[in-house]
Amino acid sequence: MYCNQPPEKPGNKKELLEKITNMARANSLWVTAYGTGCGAIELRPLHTSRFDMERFGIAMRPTPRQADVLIISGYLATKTLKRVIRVYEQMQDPKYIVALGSCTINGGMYFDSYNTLNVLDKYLPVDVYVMGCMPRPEAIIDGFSLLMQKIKDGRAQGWKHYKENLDYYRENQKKIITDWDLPDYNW
Amino acid sequence: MIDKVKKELEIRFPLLKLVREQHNYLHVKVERVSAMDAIVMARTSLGHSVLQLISTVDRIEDDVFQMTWILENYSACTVLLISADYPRENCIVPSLCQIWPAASAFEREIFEMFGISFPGNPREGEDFLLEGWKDTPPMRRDFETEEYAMRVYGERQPREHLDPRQYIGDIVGEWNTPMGRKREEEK
Amino acid sequence: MVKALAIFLPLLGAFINAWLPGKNPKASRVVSYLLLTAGLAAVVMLSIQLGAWNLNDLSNSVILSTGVGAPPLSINLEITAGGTLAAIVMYAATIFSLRRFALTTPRSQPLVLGLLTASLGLLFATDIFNSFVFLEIGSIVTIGLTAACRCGSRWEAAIKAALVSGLVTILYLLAVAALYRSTGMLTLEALGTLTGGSAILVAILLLTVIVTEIKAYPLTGWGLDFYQGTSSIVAGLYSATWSLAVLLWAAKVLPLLPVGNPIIYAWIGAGGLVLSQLAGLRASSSGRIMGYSTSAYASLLLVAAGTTTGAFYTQIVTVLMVFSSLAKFSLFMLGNPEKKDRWSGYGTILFLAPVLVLAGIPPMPVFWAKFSFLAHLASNFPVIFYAVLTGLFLEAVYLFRFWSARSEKVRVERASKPSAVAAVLLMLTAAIWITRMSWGMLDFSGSIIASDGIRNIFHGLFAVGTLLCLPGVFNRTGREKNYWFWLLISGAALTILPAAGNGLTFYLLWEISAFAAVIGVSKGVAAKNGTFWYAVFASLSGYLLLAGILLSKGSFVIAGLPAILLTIAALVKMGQFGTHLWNIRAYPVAPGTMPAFLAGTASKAAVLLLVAVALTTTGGALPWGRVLAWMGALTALATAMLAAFAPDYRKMLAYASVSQLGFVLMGLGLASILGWTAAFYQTIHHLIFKMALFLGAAGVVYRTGTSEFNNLGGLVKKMPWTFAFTLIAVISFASVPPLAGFGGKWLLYNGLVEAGWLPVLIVGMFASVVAFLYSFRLLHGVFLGQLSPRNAHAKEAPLPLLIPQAILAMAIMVLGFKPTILLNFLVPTLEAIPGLSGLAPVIQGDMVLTAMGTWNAWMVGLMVMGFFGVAFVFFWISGHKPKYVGQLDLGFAGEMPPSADEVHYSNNFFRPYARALSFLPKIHAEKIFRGTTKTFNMLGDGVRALFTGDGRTYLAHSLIFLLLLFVFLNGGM
Amino acid sequence: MLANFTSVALTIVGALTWGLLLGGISRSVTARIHGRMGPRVTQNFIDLWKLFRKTSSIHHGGMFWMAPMFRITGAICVLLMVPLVIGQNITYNMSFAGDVFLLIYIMFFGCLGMALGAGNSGHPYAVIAVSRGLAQMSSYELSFSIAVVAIAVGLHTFKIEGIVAAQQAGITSWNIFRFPFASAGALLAFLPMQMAYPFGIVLAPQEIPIGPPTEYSSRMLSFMLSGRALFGVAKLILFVSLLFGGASSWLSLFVKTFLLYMYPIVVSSVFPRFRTEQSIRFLWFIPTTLALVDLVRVML
Repeated sequence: MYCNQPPEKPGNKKELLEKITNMARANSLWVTAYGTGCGAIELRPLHTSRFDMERFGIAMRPTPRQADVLIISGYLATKTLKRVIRVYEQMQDPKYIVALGSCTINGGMYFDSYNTLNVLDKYLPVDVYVMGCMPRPEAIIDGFSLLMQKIKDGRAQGWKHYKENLDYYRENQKKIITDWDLPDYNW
Repeated sequence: MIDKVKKELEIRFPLLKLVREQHNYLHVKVERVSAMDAIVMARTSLGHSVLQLISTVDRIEDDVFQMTWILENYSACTVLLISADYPRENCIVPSLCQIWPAASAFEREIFEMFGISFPGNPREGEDFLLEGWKDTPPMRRDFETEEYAMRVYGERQPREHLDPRQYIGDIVGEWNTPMGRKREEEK
Repeated sequence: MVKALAIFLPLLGAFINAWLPGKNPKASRVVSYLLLTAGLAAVVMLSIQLGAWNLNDLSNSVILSTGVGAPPLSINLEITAGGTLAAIVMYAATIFSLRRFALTTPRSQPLVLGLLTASLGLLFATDIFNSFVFLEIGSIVTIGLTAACRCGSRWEAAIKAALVSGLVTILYLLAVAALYRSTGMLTLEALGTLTGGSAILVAILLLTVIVTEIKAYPLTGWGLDFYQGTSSIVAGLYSATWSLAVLLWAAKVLPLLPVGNPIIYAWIGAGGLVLSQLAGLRASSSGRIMGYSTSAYASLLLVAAGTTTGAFYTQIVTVLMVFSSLAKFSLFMLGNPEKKDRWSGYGTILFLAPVLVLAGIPPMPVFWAKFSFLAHLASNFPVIFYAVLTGLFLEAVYLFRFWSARSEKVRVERASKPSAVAAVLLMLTAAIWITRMSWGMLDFSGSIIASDGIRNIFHGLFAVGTLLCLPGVFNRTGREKNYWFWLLISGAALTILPAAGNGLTFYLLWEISAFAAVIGVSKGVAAKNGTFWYAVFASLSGYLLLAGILLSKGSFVIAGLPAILLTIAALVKMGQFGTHLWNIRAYPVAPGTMPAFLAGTASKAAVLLLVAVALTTTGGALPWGRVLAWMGALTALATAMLAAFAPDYRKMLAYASVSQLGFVLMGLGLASILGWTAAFYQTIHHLIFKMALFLGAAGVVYRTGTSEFNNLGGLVKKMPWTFAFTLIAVISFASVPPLAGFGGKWLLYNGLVEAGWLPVLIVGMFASVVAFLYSFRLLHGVFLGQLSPRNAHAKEAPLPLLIPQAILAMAIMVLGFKPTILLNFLVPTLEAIPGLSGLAPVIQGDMVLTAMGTWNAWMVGLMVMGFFGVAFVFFWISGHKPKYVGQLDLGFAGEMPPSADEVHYSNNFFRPYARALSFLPKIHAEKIFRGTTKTFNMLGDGVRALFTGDGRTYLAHSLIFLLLLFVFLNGGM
Repeated sequence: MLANFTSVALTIVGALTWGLLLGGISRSVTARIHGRMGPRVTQNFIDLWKLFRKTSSIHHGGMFWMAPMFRITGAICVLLMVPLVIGQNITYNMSFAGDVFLLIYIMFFGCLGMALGAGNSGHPYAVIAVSRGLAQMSSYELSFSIAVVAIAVGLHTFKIEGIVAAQQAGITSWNIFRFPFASAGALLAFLPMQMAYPFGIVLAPQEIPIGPPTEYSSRMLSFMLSGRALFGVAKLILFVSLLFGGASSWLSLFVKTFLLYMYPIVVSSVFPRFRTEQSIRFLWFIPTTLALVDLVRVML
């Protein structure tokens, strides 16, 4: 019913073609419509005529299968983490994570909560952090331009890192998700 | 209207303590043994037929859980709060599911958060908010939240205090707003 | 000597039995058997001597005189050839049932033999007083036999019979006295010499007596109660001996009665037939049903007495009465649900044969008599003909309901098993014998369809269709195994059908194929209801066909009413215009490959009939072609919409089948070369894809045990080949190029535009677009989506089902890419038919041209396959390998779907479409049909109200009948 | 022969380019109507290239795997059945092989393939979208086919070349003026064909995440999108040929298709969405009635 094969380790690609493709990837970021915390409210203005995310080629996709970017918008409860892992693993390579707000960096104001994780990077490979509580749309756009730059430079390799160190991430994930019932591999 | 309720309750339960009273609001505290009688009476003969909430306060100083049932009378627009204390050790409170099926959700939440058992609730013990929680129930005051967070979510990054003036000054160059200038002058 | 032995041996046996002490039942039984066998041998010898076996002249007779004086002092008997046949049946029935009597009520043996004696006596009596004596003996013995078993209902039956026989005695004696007073003679011939007032008196009295005794309609009541109340063995013996004797005696007396114009019998009979069979619709117990059937045959006797004379009369009456009595005997032997001794397999058939005899289905012996009789009526007495036909159809309805209700579980008492088998064997032998004698009436020259090409197409279609259904009968388990034989018979009859040269042959083959298919359907699990509906509609179309053929007076069909009747018969067979009710009931329950045969092959018989009607009457144009085209279009649309909402796979296919046949009807209605080309193309295509689909469905049902959409889904992983063939068939019937289905639609639309029938064209196009709805539902509901854990064990369908599907799928591909192979044959064939109007399509190489359109199927096919191949290869070699993930690994908002059933969208599939449709008034064919049924039931209830179950009412009926006759005959004369 | 193959290949490449470009323009136009800047005009090319170059993708089974091929084949076939520029025989491609009936039915090829792929994905939303899409398709095809039949019968030919040739006598001989009601019906049916609002119930992103291609990703999705672009252009050329006098030169082909493409976009930007049954009923009554007026006119 579910996948039972570990992911294949990605290899290196041809130089020039990869560069062109990276330009295309940077200019066509499709975002999974998945709001995890309070920060999701700051994403809405991005669509409006004032900030207009689409001019950077950023669009929302309602299904993870077609998306490139997953935005973790603010604090992440352990219960939500389970769903986020599944959504992330269902996205197709290459894929990127943008984390918003202090909460994803060090727990923020929920640092001592019993159900909110503190450092997101231990569980999922974050490509760009946008700090603030909450970051304003300008800051998010700034974060996106940073991500685009990273992609163009070929440095946004979080998905590769995740695949290569899957055991490490799984261990961390299983440590806090006590009732782990996800399939071990779900792509 | 609420006077009548109060009078009726006082006749029936002489040991009742008045906590607070307003023109449409009455909070009474009854003995543990007569709590259920009072609730049933409020529902059947006093017209407070809607269960709005069941709340719990962990009064660890008195070694009790204070249960409060909030009952409302929609036609008379009055609210009746009935409280009772239950000992913390192996706390057992009768379930109200037979009277209000909706009480099930409240009771499951209280069971999860405080570990209070409600015998008679058909869905007792099902996951409500927390998935696979194994520790002390998190809302009890003897639950060490910070210790738990440290243990599970890892060491928190040391937080350094930044003087906003100094910090923003670094970015902006100077403390350069009208208000700031005024304050500067005052100094 | 032989003569006397034949009659009086039973009497001797009766006396011996009565004298032998009851302590020695075995000895008495042996004696009875010996005597009866001897009597039977004597009767057979007599019959051979009288030449009864060629049925041509049944009035040969010998006289047997006993005693010294003339009757009534002595007994004079005239043994006729027809009578000997009846006597054989009587002897046989007595021998068959003697053992049962010996086992249950040993003391009744003298009575049994006495009943036989009385029956024989009455059968051959020439004297009116002698008849009275036998009548009395018979009545008394019957009452005694019935009352021998001491329980309530039998006593009641006996008392009613006693009451009636009392009244009959009084009336009869009055008649005898009147006859003797005015003529001084007591022979039957003396009746003819009566004149004046006494003639009327005697006629009225005797007619009342006869109608009461033979249990014709208004005076049926006591007979119904008697058959219901008495035990089945008594009723069986009674119907095969006494009842038969009374009927034949009545047949002897009726022409002699001085009633003026004998047509009055026919009116009483015809009216009574319709009314009593209406009432029969409401009957439920087997005894009552037999009672109503008896009443039907009594009414037929009256009709025959009123409309025919001479040797023809004797012949018809003898065959009808003898074999119907035998059939009733075997049904009574079988129809007793007392002991639990289940018969599967041939038990059902054993049960069906008598029902077929009673309903007059060919090639049963009764059919031949009925056919000649109805032909006579149709050419001379049309109104009576319609009434009789209606009555017979109603009889068929309740008989088939009776059979289908019993066909689930036939319980037979062990003691009566051999006798029932023997009776059925006797009937089947008789069937073969009579059919053999009537062989000369059949004609296999194929002159109905003048065009060789068309005939060859249909021969080929039927043969290929039947052959492709046959491999799938292997790999079957349980009772479904047995249907192959009936499939083969039905297919063989169909294969010969195009060669029929006259109406009788056509009708014969049509009915054989239809009823063999009915039996085949009845082999399915839980097929009770479906079989009943199929049988009813098959007999409806059969009777319409019969009516049309008979009204055409010799030729196959003539324009006007007969042509319309035949057209309606074909529509019913196709399930068009509201008659799809039987398709959607019979197909889902039919076993194995049977629905493939029914939908794919058998439905083409209706197309053949339509073509035959068109060719014979006008040389091409069907009567009211435009109406037909509209009917086809509306049926196609309505059933396509219904198919979209069907909850069951095979039911949906049944709707789809009807819908696609609507296009055939549109083409035939056009009466142009283009239209007919389209119709034939669509007919052939319908056979191919519908068989492929139903064979696929057979595989699915075989592997999963269900055909409900809610239990299916996701089978593509388990049955990839079945899916592939189904997919090809579906793409084809959705008429998507480049597969075969498009050609039929294209030709049809061109024909419709050529004729200027644009509204029909629009409705047809809409119907073909609606076909997309159900075609996707069909594929998704069964093969795509999520695989339910229930079907996790399913495997690929067995090879005998797959190979025919593969052949059919190949045929679809070939026909789709190179339709010119077929068109090159079809177009010249149809051009040669003079009655067709319009231009023929021009075929240049692969290109087909009409006045307005072009179509190059080969190029289109190449283009589609080419680009598909290019895209495929490009995707393949570009090195991108998608990873296969499991069926539950869905982008599901981060959750994991709990189970396959919860994410499989199957229930209420086209809900929004249903909502959008909701403004349409719901004119369900179901409702209309149910309304019709209700009306008939109400009428039946009204008619039935006469039969109160109170013996006194029955006496009152007889007296009122007498008074009415008096008024009527007096006024008439 | 070689010229024909070249023409076919160029037609496909050109139509793909033009389709993607039109898509980009439409996104810009929509953005301007919203008061936004909108993406680049070439955004669709970038998206397509990105999807094409994604390194992993998933599939759910054979039909899922083949559906993009079905989709693209159906689109190409429709495209090649329509003559592009009147008078230039080389651009007639395969249109000799069939008439408007063939065209109407071959349009279903891609839809059926996509529906099968969606079914095989096992995603309930995809199947819900297919059920909606089929219900809607069967409704708009009614008015569309009535309009086509009215025009074809009125002009006494089913061939597209014939229909186009009959419109070459100046602007008043265009079918939109000769058969105004049928044209109105066909143009109303054009909106759901292009999945424009208020008929956008198939790819309803709010409730059933983008409908049939929910589970498609990466290169398969890029095939789907190219098929859609090609199919869009094919439908545009078909409508231009049927109603707007065909194209007598390359320039008029581009101008006419561009203008026709703007029509659903403008309508789409200002309307909310119908419910499915509302959409079906609308399509049954308004466009069908309009088209029937001309059909009756033709019959009389």
